[in-house]
Amino acid sequence: SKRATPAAGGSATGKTAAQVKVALVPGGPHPYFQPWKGAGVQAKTDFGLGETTFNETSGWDQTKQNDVIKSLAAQGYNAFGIFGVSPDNINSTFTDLEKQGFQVASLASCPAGNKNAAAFCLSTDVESAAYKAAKAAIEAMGGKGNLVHLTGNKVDSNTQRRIVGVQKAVDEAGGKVVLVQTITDIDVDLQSAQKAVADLLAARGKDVQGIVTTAYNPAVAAAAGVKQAGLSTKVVAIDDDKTILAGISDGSVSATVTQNPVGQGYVGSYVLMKLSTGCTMKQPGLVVDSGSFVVTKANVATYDTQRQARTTELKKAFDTDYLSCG
Amino acid sequence: MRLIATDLVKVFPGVRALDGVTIDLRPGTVHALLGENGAGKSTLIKILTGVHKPDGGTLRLVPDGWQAPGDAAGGAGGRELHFGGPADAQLAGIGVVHQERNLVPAFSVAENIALQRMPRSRGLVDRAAVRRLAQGCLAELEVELDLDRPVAELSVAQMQLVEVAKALATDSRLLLLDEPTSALTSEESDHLYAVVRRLRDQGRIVVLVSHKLEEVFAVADTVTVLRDGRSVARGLALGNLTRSQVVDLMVGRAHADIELGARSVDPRATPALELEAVSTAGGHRDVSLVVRPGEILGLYGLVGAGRSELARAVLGLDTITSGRLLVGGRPVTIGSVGQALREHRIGYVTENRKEEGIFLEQTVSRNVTVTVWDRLARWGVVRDRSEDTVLARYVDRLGIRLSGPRQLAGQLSGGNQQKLSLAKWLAADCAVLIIDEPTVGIDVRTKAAFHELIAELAEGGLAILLISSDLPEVVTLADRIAVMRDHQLVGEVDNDHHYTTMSGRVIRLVHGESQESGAAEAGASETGAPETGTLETGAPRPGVPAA
Amino acid sequence: MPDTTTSTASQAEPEAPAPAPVDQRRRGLPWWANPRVGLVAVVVALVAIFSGLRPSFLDVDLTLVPMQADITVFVVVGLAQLAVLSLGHMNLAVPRMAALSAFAAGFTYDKLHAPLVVGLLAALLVGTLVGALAGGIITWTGVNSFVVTLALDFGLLGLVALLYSWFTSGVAFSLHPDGMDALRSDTFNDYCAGPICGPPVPLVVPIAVVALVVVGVLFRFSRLGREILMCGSNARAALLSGIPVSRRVIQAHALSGLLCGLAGWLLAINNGAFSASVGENFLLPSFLAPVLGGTLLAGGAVSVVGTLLGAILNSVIQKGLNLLQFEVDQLQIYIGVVLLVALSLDRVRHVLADRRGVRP
Amino acid sequence: MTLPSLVETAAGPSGPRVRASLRGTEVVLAGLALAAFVVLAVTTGGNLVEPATLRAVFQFLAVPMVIGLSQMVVLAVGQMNLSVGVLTGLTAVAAAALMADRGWPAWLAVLAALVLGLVVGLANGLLVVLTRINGFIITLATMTIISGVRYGINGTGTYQGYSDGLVSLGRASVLGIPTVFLAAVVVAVLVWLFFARAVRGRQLLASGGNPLAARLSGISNDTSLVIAHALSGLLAGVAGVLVLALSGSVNASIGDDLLLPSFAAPIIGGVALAGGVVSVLGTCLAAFIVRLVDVAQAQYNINPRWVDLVVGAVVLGAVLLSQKRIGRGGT
Ligand SMILES: Nc1ncnc2c1ncn2[C@@H]1O[C@H](COP(=O)(O)OP(=O)(O)OP(=O)(O)O)[C@@H](O)[C@H]1O
Ligand SMILES: Nc1ncnc2c1ncn2[C@@H]1O[C@H](COP(=O)(O)OP(=O)(O)OP(=O)(O)O)[C@@H](O)[C@H]1O
Ligand SMILES: [Mg+2]
Ligand SMILES: [Mg+2]
Repeated sequence: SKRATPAAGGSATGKTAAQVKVALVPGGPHPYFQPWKGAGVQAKTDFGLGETTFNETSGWDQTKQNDVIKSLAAQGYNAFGIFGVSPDNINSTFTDLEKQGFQVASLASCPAGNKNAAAFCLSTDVESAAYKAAKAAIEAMGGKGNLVHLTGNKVDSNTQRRIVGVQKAVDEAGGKVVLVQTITDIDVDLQSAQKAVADLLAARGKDVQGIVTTAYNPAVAAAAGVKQAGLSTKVVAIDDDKTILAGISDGSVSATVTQNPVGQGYVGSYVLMKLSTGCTMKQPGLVVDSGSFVVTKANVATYDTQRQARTTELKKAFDTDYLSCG
Repeated sequence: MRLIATDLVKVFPGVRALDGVTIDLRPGTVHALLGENGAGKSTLIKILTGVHKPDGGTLRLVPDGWQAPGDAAGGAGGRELHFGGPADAQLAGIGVVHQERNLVPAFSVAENIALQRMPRSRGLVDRAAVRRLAQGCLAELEVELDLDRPVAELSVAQMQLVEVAKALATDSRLLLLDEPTSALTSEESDHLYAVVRRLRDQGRIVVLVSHKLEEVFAVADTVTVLRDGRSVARGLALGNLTRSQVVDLMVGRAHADIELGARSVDPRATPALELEAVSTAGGHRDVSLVVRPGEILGLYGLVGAGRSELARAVLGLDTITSGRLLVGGRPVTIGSVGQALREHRIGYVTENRKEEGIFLEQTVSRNVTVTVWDRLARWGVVRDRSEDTVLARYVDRLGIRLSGPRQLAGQLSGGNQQKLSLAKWLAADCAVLIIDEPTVGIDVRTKAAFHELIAELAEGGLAILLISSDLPEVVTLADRIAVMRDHQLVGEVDNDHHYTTMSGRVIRLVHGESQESGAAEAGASETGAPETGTLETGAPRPGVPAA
Repeated sequence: MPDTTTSTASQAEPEAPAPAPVDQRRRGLPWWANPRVGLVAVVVALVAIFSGLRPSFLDVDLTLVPMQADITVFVVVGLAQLAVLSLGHMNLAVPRMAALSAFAAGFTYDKLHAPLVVGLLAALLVGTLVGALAGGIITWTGVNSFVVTLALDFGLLGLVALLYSWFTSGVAFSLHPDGMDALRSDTFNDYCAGPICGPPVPLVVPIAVVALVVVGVLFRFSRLGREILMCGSNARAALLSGIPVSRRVIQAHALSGLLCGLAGWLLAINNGAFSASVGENFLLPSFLAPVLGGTLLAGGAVSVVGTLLGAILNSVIQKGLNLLQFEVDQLQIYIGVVLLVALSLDRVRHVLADRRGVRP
Repeated sequence: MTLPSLVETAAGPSGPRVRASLRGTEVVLAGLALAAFVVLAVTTGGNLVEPATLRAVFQFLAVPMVIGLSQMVVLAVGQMNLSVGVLTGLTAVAAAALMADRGWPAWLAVLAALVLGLVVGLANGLLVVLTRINGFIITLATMTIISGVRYGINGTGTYQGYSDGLVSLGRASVLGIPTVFLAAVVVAVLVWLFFARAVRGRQLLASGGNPLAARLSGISNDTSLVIAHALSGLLAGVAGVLVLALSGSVNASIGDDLLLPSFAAPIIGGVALAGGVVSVLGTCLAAFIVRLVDVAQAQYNINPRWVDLVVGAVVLGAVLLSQKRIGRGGT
């Protein structure tokens, strides 16, 4: 006969805020996640959480990430905001954690497929972010010409979604824009990205009017590469690391699509607290878009206000629409 | 300079390799160091050259003309030596040829010779000086070799000559030679010994380890004999000793030379192994041989004549391009050693023990039973106990000295390793055994035992093809002697077991019928391997003195 | 304890010679000269230190059970590398052999709706075939195994991505066969006969135990394993002793492939999906476990028990440092340092043993 | 010769014709490189020989070449260095940090990067010698440590604009040849000189080829090991400086993708894993061929899914071809 699994995390609900210890676990070290640190600290003071921590030691290895999460749980953390290294596997991790009585949020990326086993997923819609980026690139190109897409690990379903998003934007251009090449697997290190960009520009620099990048290292490399080659190719980058923002300011980057990591960390922690203290999701597994924003030279100084507004809005939406606290 | 070692002790796990050895080496002598396999000769040499640190005893160097004025250091006077490594020994003026070959395979001949004292200018190798040095040493040995050739491409004999040249290059006052002639022909050995005598006459000390007592008696002045790690005779004048006295010292008991009578072989018996006009990709042309059950066919020739390669062709390791191979009267094609062993019961004891014969890092028992695992296995599983039974049989029969079945083969002395390499084929229970240079580096008693064993195997009905460059050995053992030269058979003689007559006939065959026929030499080198011809420069002498 | 450990260790597999020319398998050495004892000591010491610093290190559900599941995978990964280290070869394609095998399993589940065990067999079969292919290329061409498996890894990387793009909508199979989730998350403790429940051991653990025993027996007792070791020890001598060296090389690589298949399947079960990223991070652990356990890169000697201990050591270090919650940079540094110290302790032990015995 | 080619021998290329086989590999690789280059040039309609393309080809050849040599130096003594990639990254990030955060002048930071590489390499070597643990394992551990330090310097951040002078020098060309490539060639020549002519270099090879013989000839194998690792570290430092000068932006990811290429170049180039044999020319040619594969990918717009398959096939093909040629030429 099969014994019921004991709830190691204690009762899932009914804690006080001070008993809630939130761990924010990114997939590995990456500039994108750095705002989570501050967001966690802010959430702790704002909502009176017992503890928040930020642990990026997963090193882009799903096995290690599972290990890290379990270690954090053993340390007494009972609510988790997780960016799954492998979107295909992460639902199993979520299920396991929930079985053991922990609150889980999928942050910054949702599991692959249509099912989300976490309580909710608060992330950029990667496909739509890529779509927006491609749109921005096409606009910068003047609505026609050849476009190249540079991105990361091809055996990651998020990469697949980005490819779909870019393709969609290109399709919508009605044949005036051609996606000449999609280069994957150049996010491992900056040198590979630089090499790929140099080769690309050497091979068809003059025929490429736009480059849309949906991964960090390729974005940095493309901005620098185009600038160095003195080409008029338009580069659209991803995120708002200061290197990229510098590129926007000096014109080497036409636009960047920023996401809302602060909002994910902050609101994510908040909702995890709410769930731990007795609220439930009206619709478990709900996917919420944390917003993506096209930043150009015009709004580079002000986009953050827009983003903060979005964060406030998100929190309110959870309070009023998504959570039921009885 | 005079080197005195007192009460040296060296312990290896499970063995006291040296257990109180004293040796006194005086200038201007050739000092023979004798002993059976595993007696500790190589260990002593390694201590004298800083390779091993002794666990006890002292090494003392007495400079020339030293007047020992009762110095504080100790009785015999002089300076006590503590070698931190081989380099220290070199600095002290000690040069050595180790028993194992120690060359850098990818380096050229010249560079290997000069390795110990690389001539340099401003941190760079002075290549002209390297060549000069190497050339000088080779010239002293009267050997011609391509200085720029990587030693990996040389034959075993050539490598050994490079080793000797390398030891000469250090210009040392004390030269230690650990079986320097094991892969050399008698002519090459003679050249070497001429050099040794010259060095002695210059006032240097030469220590010679050899199992070839004829050579020892011909060249050495004094002798130290080791037995079981102890020096049982120290610096005796060799002139006062007979061969059998020396052997008695080594063996530790009275010893009789073994007389091996001729075997009676039925000439009508179906040949166990027959080669019919075999030509190979390796260059053999029309080689025909017959070995019958119970018969030993000696295959003599100079090193490099192509005998080992012929064996390889029989085993399917080299391609036979034409001709037929018959086993037990039936034509066969052999594709691998495994097939030769399991389907045709042919075994091959390689001449190249270290590289091809044994597994240095494996246990002794695995080394012996590797050929019979298929028979020992039950359900694919081999049990240690059944292995040990097999091993025990051959340990006794061959007198292999080991500390236990789990000892690593690499820890055995050279001679015992050679026995392992034979034991594996005895265990395999073959009908035909090709034995290649079986007694290189083997002491007299073991050699005699080996000979007895080989004869016994033949008497038991085994067909044996004995490849050997040791003429006395061939004459002792073989029923017939085939002679090979430049990958061709140049003749076959029935053995009458009289060394004087047989050696004359065989050596004439080797050198193309008549001694002075330079034309025959030249003609042969057109067809065969010209490189190997360079080894035979100098006046050909029928080498081996009668015992 | 030490005595039983040493004796089982030395019975279970041929021991590895020391890196120095002198071997430690000499007689008359103290029991602690056995490398496995050193490893056990290091593991015990680390466990003591970590559980002293963080009592949660001994938490059954959150630490010990997941650790066992990890060790299960990495022991098999280590064995996969060990299978070719026995020859003195390397298999750099371990990650992608695992990925391809996992694809095969996922394919049978998703497309053929096969039961769990059929997918396992498919994974093993595919792994074996790819491994044999690697071995075949190595023997037929005589090219170094490092190069062949490196190139093969590249090739398979592309192939796996292509296969997933052909047969799935993304890069993973979404369907889970029956029993997969139970196998992943259950322990024997979840199954009770009346009041008695099993130990808190994950259901996957016995699979690794079987692999360990089979590989151990193979290399210790079987003719096949011994002949492979002989080939690793001296290929020329092996050939001249009638061992079919080419066949043994192919068999060792096939075994490596088979174990890669098993490891890939186990990881997919553990992580919950058959995806293209299975095995991505296998390469370093595959070397770490056997080498920490005393298997030489030179071939001719392997240590199966050592591989288990190496995998455990590796896992303990990871887990302990995770619990100590270092930043990512410190974590890396400490892992490296602890590895170095663990290895050097082994060396200290050698030196002491040599003092007791003799100098090399 | 069935025997040596049939199986890998642990002893390495101790069989006959070492010299011939090395030369053979070099010749085959040179032929292959030339052929690949010509085919690429023709099929891209001359695009490959445009100055801009050539510049990109050779600029990004510099680092793989030097990193291949860095690995080759330790292979020469029969060791491996798994830390070459991360060490390259560390030296680049550290030098960038010194310039950007501490305001050091470029020349001093470059010097510091080289010294850092040398010191880390030296530490690797000393650890190998003192612990007697296989270099593969030691450098596996130090690789982990170095990657931690590399990340610790600036976290996930990217350095840019640390030195305009250095970067413009790195991107400049002399007579149409990129300076970074020239630097790599100079390094290659020095390494060649070291192994061909310097006493130390010969001693390293002797230690790698037959440690026992080397020891008996009075060569300290320990010294050889330490020197080889130190030199490998120094070359990784050189690679780090090249990255720094060429790219203009560096972060903690630099070097992550260099480990396998560092092995691929020397091994395809004919260097024996067992030690004792090096081929500077072969290593550089192999790096060039691998580089051409990258270029071909960009030029032909190969479906990324097929690229790895193609790379695998090309690497194997290159090695096979050189082996086959030797097989035929030898017998
Ligand atoms: N490195 C070692 N480790 C362990 N035992 C050793 C080692 N070297 C030698 N021995 C042992 O020491 C003893 C003496 O060996 P040594 O090689 O000195 O004999 P030898 O007189 O040279 O014999 P041979 O004539 O066969 O060469 C042997 O029993 C041998 O097994
Ligand atoms: N440096 C070399 N390069 C090419 N071939 C060589 C070289 N040295 C020897 N050979 C060939 O390889 C063969 C093997 O040489 P080895 O010294 O083993 O003598 P063998 O003829 O095979 O055997 P044996 O000495 O027992 O007759 C020689 O016959 C010669 O033809
Ligand atoms: Mg000896
Ligand atoms: Mg021979």
